[in-house]
Amino acid sequence: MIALVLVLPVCLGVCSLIAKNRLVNRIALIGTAMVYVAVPFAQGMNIVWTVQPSWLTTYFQFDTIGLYFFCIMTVVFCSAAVYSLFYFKIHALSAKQEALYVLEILLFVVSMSGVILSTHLALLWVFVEASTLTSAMLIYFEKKKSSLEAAWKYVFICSIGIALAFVGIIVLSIGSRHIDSFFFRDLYARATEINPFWLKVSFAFIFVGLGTKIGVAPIHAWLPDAHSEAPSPVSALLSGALLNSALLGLLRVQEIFIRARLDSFSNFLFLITGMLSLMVSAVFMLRLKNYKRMLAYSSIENMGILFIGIALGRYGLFAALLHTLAHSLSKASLFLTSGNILYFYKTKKIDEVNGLLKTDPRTGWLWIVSMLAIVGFPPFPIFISKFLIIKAFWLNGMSWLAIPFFLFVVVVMYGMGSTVFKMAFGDSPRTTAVHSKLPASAFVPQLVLLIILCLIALHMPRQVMDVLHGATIFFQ
Amino acid sequence: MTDILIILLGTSMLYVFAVSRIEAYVKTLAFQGFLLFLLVIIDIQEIDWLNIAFLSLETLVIKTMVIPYFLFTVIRKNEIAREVEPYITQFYSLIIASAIFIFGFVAAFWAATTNAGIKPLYFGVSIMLIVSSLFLIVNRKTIITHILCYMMLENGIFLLSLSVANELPLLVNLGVLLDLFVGVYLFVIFFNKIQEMYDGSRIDELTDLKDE
Amino acid sequence: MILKALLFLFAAFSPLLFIGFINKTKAWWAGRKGASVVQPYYDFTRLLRKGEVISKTTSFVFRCAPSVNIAAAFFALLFIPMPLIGSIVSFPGDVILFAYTLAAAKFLLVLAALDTGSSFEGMGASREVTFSTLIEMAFFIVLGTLALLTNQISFEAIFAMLTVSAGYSLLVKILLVASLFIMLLTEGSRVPVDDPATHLELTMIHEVMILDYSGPDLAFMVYAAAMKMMLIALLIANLCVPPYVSSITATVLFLGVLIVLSVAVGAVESFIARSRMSHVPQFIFLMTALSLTAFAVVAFFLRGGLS
Amino acid sequence: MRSVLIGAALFSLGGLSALFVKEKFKSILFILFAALAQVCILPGVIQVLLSGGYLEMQLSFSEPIGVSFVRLDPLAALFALIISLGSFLAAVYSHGYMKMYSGESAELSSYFFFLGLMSSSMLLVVLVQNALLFLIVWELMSLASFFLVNYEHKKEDVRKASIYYLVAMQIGAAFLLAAFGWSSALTGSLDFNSFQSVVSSTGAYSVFIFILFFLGFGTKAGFVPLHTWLPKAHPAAPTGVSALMSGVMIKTGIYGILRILLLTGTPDVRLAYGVLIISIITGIYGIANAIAQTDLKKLLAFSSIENIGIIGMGIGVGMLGLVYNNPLITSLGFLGALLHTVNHFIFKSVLFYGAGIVYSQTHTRNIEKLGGLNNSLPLTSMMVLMSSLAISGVPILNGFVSEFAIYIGIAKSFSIDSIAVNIAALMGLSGLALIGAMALLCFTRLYGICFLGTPRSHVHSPSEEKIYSLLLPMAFLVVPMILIGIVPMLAISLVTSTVGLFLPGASTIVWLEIVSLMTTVSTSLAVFVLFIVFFLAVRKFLLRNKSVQVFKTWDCGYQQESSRVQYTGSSFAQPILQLVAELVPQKIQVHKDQVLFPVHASFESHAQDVSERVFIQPAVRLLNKFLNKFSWIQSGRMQQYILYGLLFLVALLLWIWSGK
Repeated sequence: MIALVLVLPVCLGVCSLIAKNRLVNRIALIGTAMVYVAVPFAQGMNIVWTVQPSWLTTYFQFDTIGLYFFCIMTVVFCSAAVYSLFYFKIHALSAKQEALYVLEILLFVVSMSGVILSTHLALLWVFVEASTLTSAMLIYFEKKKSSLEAAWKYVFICSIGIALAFVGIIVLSIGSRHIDSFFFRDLYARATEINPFWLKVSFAFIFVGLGTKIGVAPIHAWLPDAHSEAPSPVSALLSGALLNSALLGLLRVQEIFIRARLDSFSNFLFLITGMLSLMVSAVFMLRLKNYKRMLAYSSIENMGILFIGIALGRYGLFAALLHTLAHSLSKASLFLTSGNILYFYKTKKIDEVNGLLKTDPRTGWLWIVSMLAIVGFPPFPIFISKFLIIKAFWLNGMSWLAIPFFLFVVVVMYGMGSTVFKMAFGDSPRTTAVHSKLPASAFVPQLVLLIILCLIALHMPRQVMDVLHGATIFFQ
Repeated sequence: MTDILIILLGTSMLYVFAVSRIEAYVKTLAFQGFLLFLLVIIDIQEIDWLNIAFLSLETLVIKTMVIPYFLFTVIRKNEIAREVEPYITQFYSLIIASAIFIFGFVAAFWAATTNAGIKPLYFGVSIMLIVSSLFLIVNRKTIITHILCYMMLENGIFLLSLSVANELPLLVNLGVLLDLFVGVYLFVIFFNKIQEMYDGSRIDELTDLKDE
Repeated sequence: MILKALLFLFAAFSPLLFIGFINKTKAWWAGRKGASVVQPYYDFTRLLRKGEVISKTTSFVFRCAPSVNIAAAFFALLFIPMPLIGSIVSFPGDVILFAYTLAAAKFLLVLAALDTGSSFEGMGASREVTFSTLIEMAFFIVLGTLALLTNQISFEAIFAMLTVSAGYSLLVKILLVASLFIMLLTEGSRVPVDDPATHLELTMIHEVMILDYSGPDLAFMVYAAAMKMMLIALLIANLCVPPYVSSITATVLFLGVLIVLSVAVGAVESFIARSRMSHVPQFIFLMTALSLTAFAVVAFFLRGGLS
Repeated sequence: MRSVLIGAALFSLGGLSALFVKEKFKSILFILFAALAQVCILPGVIQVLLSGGYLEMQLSFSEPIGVSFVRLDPLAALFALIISLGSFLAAVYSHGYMKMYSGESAELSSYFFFLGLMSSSMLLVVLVQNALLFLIVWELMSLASFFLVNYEHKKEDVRKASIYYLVAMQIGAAFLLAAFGWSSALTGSLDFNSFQSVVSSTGAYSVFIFILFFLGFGTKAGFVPLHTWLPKAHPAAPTGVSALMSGVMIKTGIYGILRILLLTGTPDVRLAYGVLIISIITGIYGIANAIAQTDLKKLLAFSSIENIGIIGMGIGVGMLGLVYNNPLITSLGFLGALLHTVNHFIFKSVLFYGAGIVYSQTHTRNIEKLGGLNNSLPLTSMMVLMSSLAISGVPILNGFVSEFAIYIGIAKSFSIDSIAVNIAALMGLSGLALIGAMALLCFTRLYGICFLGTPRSHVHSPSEEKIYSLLLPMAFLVVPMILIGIVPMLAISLVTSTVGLFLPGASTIVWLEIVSLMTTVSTSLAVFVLFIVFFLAVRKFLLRNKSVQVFKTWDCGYQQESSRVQYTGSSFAQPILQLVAELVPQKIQVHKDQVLFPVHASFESHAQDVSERVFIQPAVRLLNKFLNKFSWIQSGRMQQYILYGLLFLVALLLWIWSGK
């Protein structure tokens, strides 16, 4: 099963690179998407893939929270894959460029699933670093000056961060000399024996390292550049899946802390960074000129909300996991729709885009509805997770924190709302917008994502609920 | 014997602070790789010869020969000679470097007192290497210097892992080396692209993506 | 029952007599003989017999406003207690119905003024409405004071409870009489607020609103204005006349108070010059101040109240 | 209960089906669905209102919401009545009114879709008993009404107003989210009844939680400090929607406050005074600003704030009654509040529909340009006259009945012998009187300037007889206006069971007293009508053979005929505005070119919303200043970004080191 997930995409990517013809590229891309969709179902019916090298299962395993994050990544990857077909068409890429794009995306997805599956802390570090490297070329795919600068900053800052995380891992090994293994199950079992001082120092390093990858407040500066310069499907994957996989890494490390009953230290850390990210996103949401940067800042804000959720104990963790799912899907649909807008208006400037509903009603309404989803209006799950986090505030007795939380969330809502409505409404699209009809692949992925979101909000299917509860109880 | 090698490593870092020609940086990088190779060979504890062989291969071949040669060719192709004047002037950054060096020794003594079972001098010098390479990244302006300092950071981390001396499984070591190599390869690709687009490898021109 | 009807009719026809007395006192003070006291009745009947001239810009509002005004005046009269018979209709809350009926009349009066589309009528209407806003608030404070004093909210019950006694309740009565007297001057548009005998349209308030009326409509309007003044005079009279005094002397006293009031109004008109338009709100605030002090006296000193 | 839910669903179904139909049939289809919804909803509602019982149903949702009860008790039934009637009339009115926007079929379909969504979500708001589901439906209502307010998004100020509205609703929802979160955290369950223990006076934080609820629902209702969105949102919306918002949607805020009051039993005495004082301020502030407006719909929006103040006063008096457990005052207070909710729905909708007709005929809302519409729009002007009389509380019409109940409630509270209550009662009495008198001024100005006199500007107004779909809803509402005015018992019988909820033990003797009071009032009103008819007959008799000439108005012999001679709206309001200058500041812009003999000069005066200037703008300026201080974070220099991470790491290590 795991071999299927890790090895197959690499082979498909390589052979599409060799073949260099459009059909092979598409088969590789859609084929991997199909396989990734099949895996959770197979895992659900626990069909075990018989022939599998033993060391593979020791290092990679599906546990409940891993399955949850894997499903989110799969959904985002499928929508990005379908959208990429539209992306190939409008950018009229040559077969070679297409092949390169497919290879990089598949490697990127493999490295992310590696992070999700790995049960060894250092191996997890390796895959996080791999995901940075594979996504760097993707950001630079459009060969523009600004995307070069964004890619360079992304790669360098994240590599520095990840190096610091490796320092943290080594320091952790200092603290846990007698355990002498980095498998999570060993670390969890004997968490209390680890020397608390070295554990805290290692957590500080790992938190800063993985925090850089998640893009939380003091270490977020690369995120707006990287996510706004990447091609739309790639930035959807970046926001929807990459941030989550790094978050899963941090959650697994934080679990050691909970088992060692030191979680008051880590919760305080999560709380500060969460509030800082909210503040930063509120600061810049009001002064933005570029709508893709707006989406990036909204990712920072939602990661902030996630961190606050994690800091609020078991109830908050449930809200945070629900929020992860909601944020990934709505952010992916937002980035894909921004791709459409880019196709119509050829500009990322907010002032030069208006009357979107006139240009193409479908894109206009998708743009508005997915903004409503990300900001947290009712039919969408972020509203529910926000309510649960507020409730968690009171359960943990930190009610005074609700005031800044609400203040920043409303400021961000105002920033995004006024931008999106300024773009969507208004009468004359001044730019010579291209009036050709959009192919199905340009708006079907977003539609599917939004439908899944509504379904989750109003009537959560039982299986997803069990996975969610399993994920929180996993940490029990 | 190992202490001398480690002190040499520390002084090589000081040398990087002093000098401002880029070839000198690459030479020190190769020298550090070689020193690390010697340390690995001398400081054998475990029997697992496969791991040791891999580590020595890694330090000797990759860090001493392949990457420095690779960087040499790139520097020659783009005719970069000198480092640009950094934010904090050469003189003061040297003082800071020495302060970090002393801090490294203080950390070493402190590590000796705690019974965490780590080799004190290794620990002290590796901290010195990490902190000073981070300071260099923040302080210097050309991109190639950044790549080189990143490599020195990796050497520092390698030294820290040696100080703990509990062996990571082979698969993980392979992964770490692979990441390092691909990372440097990517940095150099980006470096060449920036050279073409920005005709001059000053890092502080790369500031048009901002929300001032 | 017939006595009630008889007395109601007498009260219904007395306002013009009230106006007559006022004009007589004004003339007497000015050293003129003045028209006879019954002169307003002659004018009223003369107007009833005349035809009408109606402006072409007006609508049905202009035509039905006078009838509603006079109807409201008569309807309001039902609630005021008379010496022998008490009030024709009384139920808890008739105080509010009394005030709001007069407000309804004023509503249509103002609309009729605006209907003619002339600047004088608009000016008069806006001034009338502004001053009535202030009067309304002060009048309700007076009613509040009475309600607090007697725990009753119908005129007949209130005045039945108001026994004469020295000390604070006398002070309260004096304050209430004074504030109602100011209300009398404002509602009846007498001198300090508005001069009924002026000829310059720009300075009128009440007279200018009925400028365009003629014939029976004008008669109704004049009669309604006089009746409104009479209503407030009756309230003051009720306040002054102690209810327990035997009925014959009560009626004589009652009429005496009414006559004294008309003489007072005439005197005020002869001695005091008309105040500037911007000073009129201060004059009306005087009423609010008086009624507030009355309320304070009752609330703090007469907490036991007379009830 | 099931039929009421189906009715609610029918509204949004109608909206949805309107998407797929040709433009001409969209409104007809929607009216059909709305009518069908009425058939489902009204019987159930009327039955609950008259019988006093309640219908209940259980809906089960996925985990976070859990099991939610949907209950139609008398309180919910009264508001459901207003909501369904209001939505149906809005549908009928939109059929005629939207002809103005014919042509953009996409816009129309989104209009009817969101109108259906808004109506059904409003209905669900009053039915749902689960906190999270309530919040979801509450936000859906704000969202749908946002898109309706944003309908004419071509205009810049409409877009700005709708964004302002959305943010205001979000702030209100934030308060509600906090309140519901807090109480469900304390009680552990999401059901309203479980909040009883938290919100009633025994609860530890009952006062704070009530204040949070009041702020949340007050934003939607429009109490003073939180009302600034109302005069911006209502004029921007198409008239059908602004009538629905003003008549019905702000009442959901009142519903929320009453629902929480129902749970609290006897509220804290300070809360009672607080609600009363805030309502008085709201009333006076609303009507003072209404007088200063020159835009027709802005004026009506401010008058909605004034009426919310009056409803709040009723609630305040009711709460005082509960505190001093005097059942008569309680029942009079809540009777007045609920009756005024119904009455306000009736006459405010008629006023907005009238304003819509005026706008559709003259395409301007500025009353300085209107005038003399009486002869071109006779039917509309008659109905607007009736509703202006009603809104200023003239006895024969329905406005008087609810204000009368509140007056009696206040007067009865004089019998409670505590100084504080007496002073509060006096403030209530004089406040209500002042509001009534200023309402008189405001609506004489509205009707006098717009409909009477001569037209002030060349305004083409073809005869309005043919727009029946606009006149029908107005006529439909004028009938109950007169009926409730003359025979108050009609409306009171509807409201008795709802008021009964608030009385601790439903004491019938109190009810008999109110019924007898109301019957005497109706008989005396009949006498008043008799008097009017008598004197009209006398007038006709006197003039039967006299000559009635028609000539021009008396103008001191000035021959030139001109409509500019007339008094304008702002000059009519100028004396009163001088008195309340601080409450309603006027921004005067005089433009005169600095030449010895200026040829062109212009004078412009706008009424400013003082609470916007005192509360909202400084807060926004402060927030912006604070946020802009941090803009250096994203400076573009990579070293700076890495430095952030390193400093953060060093700070963490130092903290751990000190913590060791």
